[in-house]
Amino acid sequence: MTNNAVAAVADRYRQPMTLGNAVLDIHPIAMVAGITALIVVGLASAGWIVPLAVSALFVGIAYLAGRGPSYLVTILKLWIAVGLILFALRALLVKGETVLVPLGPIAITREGIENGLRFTTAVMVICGGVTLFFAIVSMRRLMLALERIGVSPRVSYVILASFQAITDLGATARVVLDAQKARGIETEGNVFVRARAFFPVLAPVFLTAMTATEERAIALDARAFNNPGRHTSLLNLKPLTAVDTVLVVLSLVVAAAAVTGGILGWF
Amino acid sequence: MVLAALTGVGFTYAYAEQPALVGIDLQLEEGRLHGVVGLNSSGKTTLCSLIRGVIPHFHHGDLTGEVVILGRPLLDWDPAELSRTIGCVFDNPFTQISGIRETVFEEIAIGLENLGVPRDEMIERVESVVEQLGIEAIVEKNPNELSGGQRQKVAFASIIAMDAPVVVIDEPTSQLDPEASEAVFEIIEGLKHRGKSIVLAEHKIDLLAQYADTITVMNEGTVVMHGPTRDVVGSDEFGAYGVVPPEVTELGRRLAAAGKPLDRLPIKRAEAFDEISVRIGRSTHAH
Amino acid sequence: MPIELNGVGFTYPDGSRAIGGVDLRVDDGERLAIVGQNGAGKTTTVKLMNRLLLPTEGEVLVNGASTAKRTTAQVARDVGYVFQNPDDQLFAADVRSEIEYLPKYLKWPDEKREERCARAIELTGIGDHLDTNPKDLPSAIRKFVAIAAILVSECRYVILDEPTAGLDSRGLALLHGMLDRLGDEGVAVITITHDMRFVIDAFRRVVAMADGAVIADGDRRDVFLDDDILRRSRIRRPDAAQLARDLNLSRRALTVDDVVELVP
Amino acid sequence: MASSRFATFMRGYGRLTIFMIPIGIAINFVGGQIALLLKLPVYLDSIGTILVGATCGGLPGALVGLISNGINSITSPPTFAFAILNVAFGLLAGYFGRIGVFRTWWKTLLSVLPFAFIGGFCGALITIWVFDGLAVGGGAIVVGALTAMGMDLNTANFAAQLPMDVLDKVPTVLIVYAIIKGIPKRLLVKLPLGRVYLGQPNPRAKKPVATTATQP
Repeated sequence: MTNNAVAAVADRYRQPMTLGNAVLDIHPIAMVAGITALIVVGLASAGWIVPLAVSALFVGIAYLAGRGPSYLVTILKLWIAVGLILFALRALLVKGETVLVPLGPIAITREGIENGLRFTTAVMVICGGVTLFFAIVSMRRLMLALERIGVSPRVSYVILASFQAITDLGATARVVLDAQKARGIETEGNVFVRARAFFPVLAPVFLTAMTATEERAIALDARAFNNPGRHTSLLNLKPLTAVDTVLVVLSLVVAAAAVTGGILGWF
Repeated sequence: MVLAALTGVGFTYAYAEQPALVGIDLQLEEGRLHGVVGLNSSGKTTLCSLIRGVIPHFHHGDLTGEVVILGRPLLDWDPAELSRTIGCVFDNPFTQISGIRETVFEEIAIGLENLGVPRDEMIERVESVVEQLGIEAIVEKNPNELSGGQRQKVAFASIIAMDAPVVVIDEPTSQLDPEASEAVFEIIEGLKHRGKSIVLAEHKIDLLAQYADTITVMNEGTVVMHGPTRDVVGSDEFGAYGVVPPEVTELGRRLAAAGKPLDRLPIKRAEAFDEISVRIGRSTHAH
Repeated sequence: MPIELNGVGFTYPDGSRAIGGVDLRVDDGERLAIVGQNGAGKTTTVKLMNRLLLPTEGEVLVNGASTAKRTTAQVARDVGYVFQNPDDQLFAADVRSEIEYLPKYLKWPDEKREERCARAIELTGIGDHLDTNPKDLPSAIRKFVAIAAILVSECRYVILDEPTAGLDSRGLALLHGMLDRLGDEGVAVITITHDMRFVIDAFRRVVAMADGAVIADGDRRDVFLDDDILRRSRIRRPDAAQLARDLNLSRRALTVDDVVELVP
Repeated sequence: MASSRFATFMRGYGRLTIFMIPIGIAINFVGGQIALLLKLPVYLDSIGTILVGATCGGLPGALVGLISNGINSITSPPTFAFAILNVAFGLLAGYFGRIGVFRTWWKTLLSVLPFAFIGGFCGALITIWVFDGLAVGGGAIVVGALTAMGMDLNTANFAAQLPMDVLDKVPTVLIVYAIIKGIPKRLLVKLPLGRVYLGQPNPRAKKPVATTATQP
């Protein structure tokens, strides 16, 4: 790469951060407000149609943000792994008057199905919202926004470093697994043979990671991590724009209306 | 000014049975490249930690004697200020990457962010360091996916960007191949030319002989030799403390032992070349 | 019985090719250094020798049997592999337990266990540290602990990955002594290293690799003689040998002693 | 404000604790991954919480638990309802660490009972309160089967959870015990509860005078 290319990279950091998509560029805090308001709408309803509609809306937002397909896959997996079981258990086990399908000692009842639909869609609207948030807001942007409103850079260090540590330790685990095989420790075979390999694999990974914290602490200290003064940031996160502000206000109104409506039994 | 002045310094790590440093008297000048050599656990790393203030502010233990860094007693320094004044780079390329940034450019900027440097100045400084170290090709890479050698260079860049007047470096090449090691030494020499003071603990004596101004030899926690590189490496005593002399120096010694001494004992490759070609020239003249 | 690589190639699942067409044979008690730049395929080659990897082309035979038919732990009984970073292998709370781990794991009788442990401890010179936590030892000694934990097995081949990294002269002397003892016992040693001084001091046979292929395999003098091989594998001659060349003293000089002979 | 309060809080725990928290979180995840890699039928997803609690104290341990559950809930939001359990594991491990439980193997083994009680009993309570006794996860099928056999839903939750938690916590605490034994002295010295495992207090472990004088 030439120096011009480096200059181009540097220029990018001078500009406010943009991901080239109106939805993705919404300020993370406005995003929290918006998604929370939608979840509240879903939960305030006594039926199952509204939460289901909100869930569908989440999918729509994901498509607008250009993350549709991967979000859809994630959320469908959640529906199958969580939603279906929640629904099936309730449909089967909640006792009711109107028996639809008798199955020996238990029975599928209309009440069970209604209870199941309501509960499942409510849980899934929360799942859908949380998953959507993390699908379209990167941890890095979120922490940056939080630092802006006074959260300590140390807090964001802990959160961001955790993600990296999970990746790093996972990689070390595979190397150590090889190292212990190479030493003659059997890692294939019946469950007892494999269980004996567990500690020799896990201990070097954990001990190395723990002893490395000492060096990490010194290395980051050398980079003024413990400097008590104000920290600045290379990444230029746009402050809340007018659109963001409108979104926050709108969210509050919608949420308040939904709660009132829910209490009054509108929907 | 004097970079570091140690008088009768001893240090024992908490819970250690034996002292790591004993009765050290040492004075290191500013603006030079000081090499520190010695066997494993001879006290090199402890000495570096002391000059950097990691001892006693981070590693606890029993510190005796007097340590003065840049004219001020070590214990009078505020740890945060000391970390701004003395940068440090050490041997493990993996623990020196923060793990919280997504590109090398952002990684190098962390120290400047913590110092509260304004964004425009930060970007300029990172850009200039990238150019100095010749790491243009990796600025957009994820620092967590680099090779050991690349990580080591990024660790250097991060410290250089902070522009500390002193840099303490502990075995920066122990995990690097010869080409990468040579590159790291060239970076260090560049630092010296820009007026930085450098303390460098290292095993690769061939490289130290090429680049260092002074050499300190440590043995069992104490300084056994200290002086200009030529005097120390060329001394007969040098090999006695377990340090392998540069191959060309060994060649010079063996030639002397074989009754064919060179005029001057070489410690660098170029010197050996010159000395021996003079010898060959003379012997061809004689014939 | 030898280790044989016959027309071996290895391609990672992501499609990147690490090595191809490698033929290599290591006999009992032989000593062999594999050299080359990072990424040349050295590590892949030795990992194939003890089945940390299975070849995607060709076959690897250890004692005449294909590694594909056994588990890595079984192959490791014949071919031990000391990783570059000792921390990848060490986990016990003291050095003694670390060395005794394998004999106890394999349920050897006491007598055999004691004998093998005593030998491994003596070979690596770690007798003074048996009750210490390996993590409290300096890295050079940790390295010997990791070597001892492998040597305690009855392997006839030992692979050492960068054994001299971070070693001082005392450690080097210990390493050389250990190599000689292993040679006397007929244990073959294969090393991958960047340290050419070590290669020349301790190995006769040198294999140079570049871009996933073996580009030279033979006596160290022949390998270090050939500028083309050195250029392709990005190896540098040790200073003395390079001097002898630059001064037109000799093209075959390799060690300091060679050069002392040549200087008038 | 929040920034300085967190900094003061962390300083009380020494400079290493903040770096141990991400490692604890990663250990929670990787412990499970290694079990998976070796195809072992255990979860082992609270080793890091208990390890950090036992070596750094209850609050850091609780933070490890909380953040681990937070990260888990990114992909599986319902798990966040159980975060309080992991927080409790961390706090309890901190208390046990302080009183020296992890110094001997038999005391460590006894600690399984309170840990499994929290995991099993309180876990079941959360399932009952938040999910009306019908949550998801490995236990759900067992609960369903037990109820189908005529057992009361709440009883079924307790009956399914408790033994599963005992099975998971026995290896967890033993691993924590063994890892602590393997931690080198020079690291233990710097951990808030390290002295518990080092035995006698060391006269040389005192802080340098100047550091305390210059700290704001």
